[in-house]
Amino acid sequence: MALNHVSATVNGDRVEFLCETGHTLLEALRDELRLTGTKEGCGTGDCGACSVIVDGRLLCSCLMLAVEAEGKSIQTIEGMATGESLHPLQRKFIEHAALQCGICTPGILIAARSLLERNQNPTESEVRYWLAGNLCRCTGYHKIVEAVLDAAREMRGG
Amino acid sequence: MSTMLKYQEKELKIVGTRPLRPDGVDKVTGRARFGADYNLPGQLIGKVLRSPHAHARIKAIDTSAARVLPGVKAVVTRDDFAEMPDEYAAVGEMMINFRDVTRNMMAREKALYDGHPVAAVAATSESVAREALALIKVEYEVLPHVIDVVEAMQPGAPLLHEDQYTLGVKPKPDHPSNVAKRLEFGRGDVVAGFKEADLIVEREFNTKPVHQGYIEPQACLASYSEDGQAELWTSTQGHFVFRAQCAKVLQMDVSKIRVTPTEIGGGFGGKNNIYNEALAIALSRKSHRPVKMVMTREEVFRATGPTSGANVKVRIGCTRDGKITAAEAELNFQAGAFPGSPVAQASMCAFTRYDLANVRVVGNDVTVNRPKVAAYRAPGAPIAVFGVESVIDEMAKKLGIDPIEFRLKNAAREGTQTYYGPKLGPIGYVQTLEQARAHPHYSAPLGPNQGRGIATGFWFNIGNETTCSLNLQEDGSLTLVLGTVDVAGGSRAAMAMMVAEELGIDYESVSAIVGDTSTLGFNFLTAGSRSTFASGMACVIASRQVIEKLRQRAAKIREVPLEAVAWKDGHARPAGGDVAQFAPMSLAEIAKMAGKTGGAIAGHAEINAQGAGPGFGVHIVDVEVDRQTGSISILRYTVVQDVGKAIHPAYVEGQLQGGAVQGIGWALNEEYVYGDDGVLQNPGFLDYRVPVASDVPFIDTVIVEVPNPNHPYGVRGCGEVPIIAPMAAIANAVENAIGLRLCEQPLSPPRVLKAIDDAAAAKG
Amino acid sequence: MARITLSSSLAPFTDGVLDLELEVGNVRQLFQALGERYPELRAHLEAGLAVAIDGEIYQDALLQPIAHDSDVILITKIAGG
Amino acid sequence: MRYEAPKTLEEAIALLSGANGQARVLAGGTDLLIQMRSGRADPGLLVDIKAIPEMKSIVADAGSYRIGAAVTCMELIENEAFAQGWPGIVDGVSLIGSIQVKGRATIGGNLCNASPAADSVPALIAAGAVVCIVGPQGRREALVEEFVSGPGKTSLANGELVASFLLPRRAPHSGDAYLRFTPRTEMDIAVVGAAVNLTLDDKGICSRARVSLGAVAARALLVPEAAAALIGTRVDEAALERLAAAASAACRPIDDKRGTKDFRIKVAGVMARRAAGIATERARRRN
Repeated sequence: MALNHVSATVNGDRVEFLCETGHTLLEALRDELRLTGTKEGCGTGDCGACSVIVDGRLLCSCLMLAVEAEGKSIQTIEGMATGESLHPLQRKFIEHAALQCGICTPGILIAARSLLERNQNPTESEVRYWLAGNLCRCTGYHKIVEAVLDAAREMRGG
Repeated sequence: MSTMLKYQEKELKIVGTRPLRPDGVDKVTGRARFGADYNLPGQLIGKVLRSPHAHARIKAIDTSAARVLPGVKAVVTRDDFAEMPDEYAAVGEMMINFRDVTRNMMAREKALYDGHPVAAVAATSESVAREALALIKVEYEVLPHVIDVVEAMQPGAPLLHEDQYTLGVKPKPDHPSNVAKRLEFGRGDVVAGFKEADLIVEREFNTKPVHQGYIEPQACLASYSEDGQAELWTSTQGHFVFRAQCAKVLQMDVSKIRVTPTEIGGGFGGKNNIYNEALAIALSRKSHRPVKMVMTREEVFRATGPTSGANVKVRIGCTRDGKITAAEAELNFQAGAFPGSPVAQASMCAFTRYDLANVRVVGNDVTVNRPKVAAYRAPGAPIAVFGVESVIDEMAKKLGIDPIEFRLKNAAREGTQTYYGPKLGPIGYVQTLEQARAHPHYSAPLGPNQGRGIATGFWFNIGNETTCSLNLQEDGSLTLVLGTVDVAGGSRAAMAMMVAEELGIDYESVSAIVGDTSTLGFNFLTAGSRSTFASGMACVIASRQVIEKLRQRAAKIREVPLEAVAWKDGHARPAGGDVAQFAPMSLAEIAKMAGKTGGAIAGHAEINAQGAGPGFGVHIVDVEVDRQTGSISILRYTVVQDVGKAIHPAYVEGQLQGGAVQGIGWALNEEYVYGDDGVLQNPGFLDYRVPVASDVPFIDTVIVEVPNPNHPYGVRGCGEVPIIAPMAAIANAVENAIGLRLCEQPLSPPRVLKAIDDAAAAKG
Repeated sequence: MARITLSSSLAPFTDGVLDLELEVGNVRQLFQALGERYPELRAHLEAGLAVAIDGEIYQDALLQPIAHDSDVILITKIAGG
Repeated sequence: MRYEAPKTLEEAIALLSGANGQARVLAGGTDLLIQMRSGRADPGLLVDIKAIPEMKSIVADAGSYRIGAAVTCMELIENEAFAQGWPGIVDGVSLIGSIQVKGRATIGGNLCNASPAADSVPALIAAGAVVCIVGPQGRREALVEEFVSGPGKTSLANGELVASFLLPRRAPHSGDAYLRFTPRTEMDIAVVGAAVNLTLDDKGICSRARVSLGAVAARALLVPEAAAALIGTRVDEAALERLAAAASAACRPIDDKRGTKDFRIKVAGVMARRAAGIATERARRRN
């Protein structure tokens, strides 16, 4: 089986990899690029653990083929912090105890970041509906929602 | 011998504060490594072939075509594993029937559920492994199956195990049965008790199996080397228990297997037992290559443990003024394909919130053609309590007594004799009820079609085998090596806090990690809400050993008698009084000199912790019912729970909130749906509906702290209790909203709407 | 002699006897004595019983002392999620 | 399996027709990838249509719209002018999975997957949308309600694909709405869906209406009897009552893991009635 050659940008870095046609972007990130921060919880787009941002669009990397990434710009959890400093969402998640086991955390952070890029001042309800595609089984969502609202507050400068 | 450390009230500097967890940064940056994140050079991918039938005799398995497929390096079936006798064998101190363990991991005579493993392959890629599975020919003789617990108990039901005779029935039955075991608990005379009753309420309840729903599927990586040693990385709640199970089924020495627990992406009881781990080691042994096995979500639902679905009958009698005179329950629990439902725990939890003179609980453990159940947060208790707290609520209403008042009239207190054994020690049940009653939520106004419900829960909490070591490093920082897996709750932080509190140093000076099986002696699972209690006790013991050594070292260095040295605020200081004065020494100063004054300083503990303190909780919930669709919305939710002592209050709140939302899912929408063919129809998160963020409100928490006298900081444990009350609390709230007592869960919209319509039709 | 109470779920294995008195020094001796007296009980003792000695529950604690005037209750072992 | 991403419709059709039925169109992939993963689909060729400009564009022309079939749900939701014109269609696409799924899932894919429960389809049917099909024989048009023939089945011939949807210009005082019932607030497949599109005259009397139901039969239904209950009325209680009865009567549902027949029949009426209420409100607010 001939493999496909793909060039893309991941977290600002140019990358190249080979993939089978049927391989998902998630498999390419985890198995080819060894970016294992993006998680697989279901493989069917129902849990959001594999959330990434592709050309500005939040999506499940398990529902996109790796070959489709050609020429695209991809952001994963590994690119969220800038050098020493965590993204405000990352910091607030730790401070608010918004993570327990942590398996859903990368996907939720990516999704929350995508929300705050569109809506700097979301309501509790907007946060809950935006994050409805990200399952968390540990926290009951309480502290996650608090952390997102608090991060938004800080990022607005309030 | 067992270990208990008594509670000492003292001024606290660190315990009770909210420092940041040591795994936090790794978890928000994607650096934390979970089961599927481990890889080894040359690794193969292992995959499992599963039975498509609910019940079938396996007449033959032909793997020849798969074996010769290029890229396939090993295939294993039942023939690769030794037969295990039908007897209980030790796993550490746990007793397990390995006849069942080995059969659940790989079917032998029969496939007993849709998804039961029948073969496994290791190949150079996942696609080759999948191709190989398709080439394995299994000859099945399909047998009649039974899914429902009540049907499975009937004479003439299809039998899963032809040699299974009900235990606990005398004389031994003539015929085999799906009822593996019958249990009975009780005290007093229920017949006489019911005669004294002015009001008797009797109801029958049914619940569906629900899955723990951890977001990380089971994942492991095994490497077997030619000298007979194996390494295993796996997502587990107990690496020592996994090691023991693998050693037994693979007939290896325990010491030859080294298990490293990865970060675990949720467990809730579902990662207490092996599934793929022994298969991965066996495949590695055969292929001479490391083998990685990661379950798909579908495999998780089809083949790993949900908890039991059940049929529950409850009958309670009380006097006109609300004093319970007798209580009775029958609990029929699905065990899945092998015996071992949590019916015993459910039986003991059913009524243990009340001070009852006359109680009788009968429990049946019933095998059915479903995956073998696994523990799920307070195993069994929510199911029994759904029935009991529903009936209690109905009685209070019939008598016109406030539901909290009714519970207070009958509440268990210190000294209450339980019907399963001990008298209760100091407990906080009454305090939680009183705080719930005083909470503004309890008296807030409600709108139309809205209702408020309450319910209460009890869990024993446990201790058991626990080890740890605490190493003072040469710069005065400390490494705490724990043997209990931090399953998510933040126990690494809690343990480090207790160590820092004991030593009088900063939290940041203590680095807590979980050691692999080669670094420490045996630890029981992180389960039963035991980790902060038992591991905390071990940490305190290790800390006090370190303090003792620090005092000794300081005494020698300062050339003063040992009794002249006290340990205070992280320093060896003069004990005061007439004994010798000397310049205090900090922990770091002693640590720096340790090498040249006798060697490194460390403490360790190997204990069997006892004295766990029972936990009690009260939940208040407001719901709104859409009468036209049967849809239930959760409007407001409050959890009040006695945790003994919250070492890290934010992480305790997280347990209370997470447990409550799992309970909400159980009550409203989660269920296993099987077709007539015995095949699971909803093995995915689309149709197995765990709550999403928009389904729930904020979960308010009230932490009550009635110290456990048998823990140095008063810890009881807190993880299990919060899942117990939601099912009943929500059912009670729905009753108050629409006047209908619903006894079947989940309270899914079709079921609720049918009840509303049936009631309307009955009224005419 | 210590007063021993068995959980009612064990009645089928002890010909209905649920209360007895035994002179035993610790949990292991208790299990041995019970196993000798009621052979059918042996499997259950091993498979998972805990004891409450004077109100305190002990699991997997074979060497836990039992005083001559102790109240001992045999109960089902508890695990959890 | 081969992957191609043609830049023109002609190339795409050539690839599809040359593949002897072994090809699948890849748009958002949110259904196809799941089918491939489970083994239900095993195509020899994937034709990714997202590089074809016509498939990705939203073109407004004097009040009418042409929507490319590979336009994603999020693109449609974020197009404010469209959302104002056809809020009911946006109701539908807003309910297709999570934000993540909506970022990929396309309006054409939602139709071509031919699920009876597809959330955008009842709203498109109620809107009177026309589907533009391109194939080796050229272009043809079909009404959305005629396009799906049964679960997983469409009227596409070999080599054909859905290129775009046409939405007519709206009359004044028109409004549409789509509501569905799911057990959870999000992330579910519709147990019942109902779309209502109506126009009021100057006096507030309903002059035109189309009602469509999803997940209550083998494919989404257009229910003229339900529409008839509204036409000529002020969409008052009595009319809504008749609408609900007609909607329930039109259902031909099955019992499955997501709901019972009885539940679907009853709730179809409830959803239709509530959707009609919203559509009427929207119509009243619009000039």
